[in-house]
Amino acid sequence: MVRVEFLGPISKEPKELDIQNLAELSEKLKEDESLKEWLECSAVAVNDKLVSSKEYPLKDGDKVSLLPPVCGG
Amino acid sequence: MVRVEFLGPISKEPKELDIQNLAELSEKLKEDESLKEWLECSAVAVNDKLVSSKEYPLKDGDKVSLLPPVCGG
Amino acid sequence: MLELYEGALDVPAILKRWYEEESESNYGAFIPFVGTVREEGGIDGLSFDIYEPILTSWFEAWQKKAKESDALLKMAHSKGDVPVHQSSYIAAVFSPKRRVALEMIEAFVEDFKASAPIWKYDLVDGKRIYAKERSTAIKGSGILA
Amino acid sequence: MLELYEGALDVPAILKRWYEEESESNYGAFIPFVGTVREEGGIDGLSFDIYEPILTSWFEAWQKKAKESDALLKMAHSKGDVPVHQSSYIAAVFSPKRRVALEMIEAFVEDFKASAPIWKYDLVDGKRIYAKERSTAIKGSGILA
Repeated sequence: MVRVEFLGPISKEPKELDIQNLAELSEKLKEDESLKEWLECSAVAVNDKLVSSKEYPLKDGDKVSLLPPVCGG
Repeated sequence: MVRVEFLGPISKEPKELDIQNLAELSEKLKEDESLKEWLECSAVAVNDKLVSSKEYPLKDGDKVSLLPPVCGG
Repeated sequence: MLELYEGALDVPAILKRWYEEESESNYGAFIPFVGTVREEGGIDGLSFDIYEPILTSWFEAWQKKAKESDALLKMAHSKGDVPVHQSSYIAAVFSPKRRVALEMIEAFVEDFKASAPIWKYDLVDGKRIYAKERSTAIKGSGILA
Repeated sequence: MLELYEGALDVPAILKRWYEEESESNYGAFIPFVGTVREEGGIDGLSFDIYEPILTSWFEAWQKKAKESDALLKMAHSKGDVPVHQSSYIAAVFSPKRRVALEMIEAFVEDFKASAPIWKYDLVDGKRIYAKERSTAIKGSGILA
């Protein structure tokens, strides 16, 4: 299972999903209409490292984080 | 009379000179061999304002300052 | 060198401590950048969420880069609520050289704004409102869309 | 806003006072630049001569320029001797805006280095040696040559 966390202002509980890569995650999350705007503007980290490809493979125990637009300072 | 001051590391006493402009001052100061290197690298202020032309006129009571290369901080 | 605090920062105390920590390190230039909450749009303050694991690795990558120029970075940021006219952010660079310090503080602060995993909310009438229009999507965002 | 001190600066005290002076002014960014005497070339310290009338007018021209961007400048500098590892210079900008502050501190410090009528001497074995090779001729120099 892969744990998916939604950071900052995305008010969603974490999910545990049985998926093999980010492309599959994308399909699952698109089913949730309330996530649509966040998917377009969020970055993705796997095990706390930002990743840039949807083909990124996932394995059992991985943590995926969605990072919406930031504004520190 | 015009008062001429030598600032910072130029170790010269101030002079009182009877001159009409900076060109005349230049002639007078060139007589002092020890000032040669300073004339080449110093800026000139008249009454505490930097000036950029040798034709700058001087009048009785003016103060001319020579400012050698700077390094604040 | 990355310090997170609940609420507003005690800026004089942090600057004093950082300055004194490096007093024998032979740095010629020290440039802190202090960010203070402005009173505007009727807000009572700002509030911050931080995702620490990625903030820490982002900061460590910058520290490594700074070290290559013999420079050192320090940073402090608030978590939670910070009232107007109080400060939520200090970034600082120490360097032997003025030019390195001036260029690094600018590059660091700008990358911080664009990349650090911190989310900002306006505090209005006791509510936390995500400052969406002032926020920046992290580079590479949207791959799940 | 231009402060001259005999000897080394008390950096924490000056930064604290400046920060607190502007705590209600609604500036969002505060960037001090602190210059510290480096131990190098066997010097015991640096010594400074300042020509105050022209330094004051140079600073006031910058203050006017800062005001046009709603920013504020403060500056402190040492006169006389400053031992190694102590500080001789603080320049600071306050601004509502981060970009203005970052650009102004850089431009101000660089123009200060090129134009402010301050002369620096190395202190070696109790002697004051003009730091000629590190000094910069003011723009327009040489008209009397």
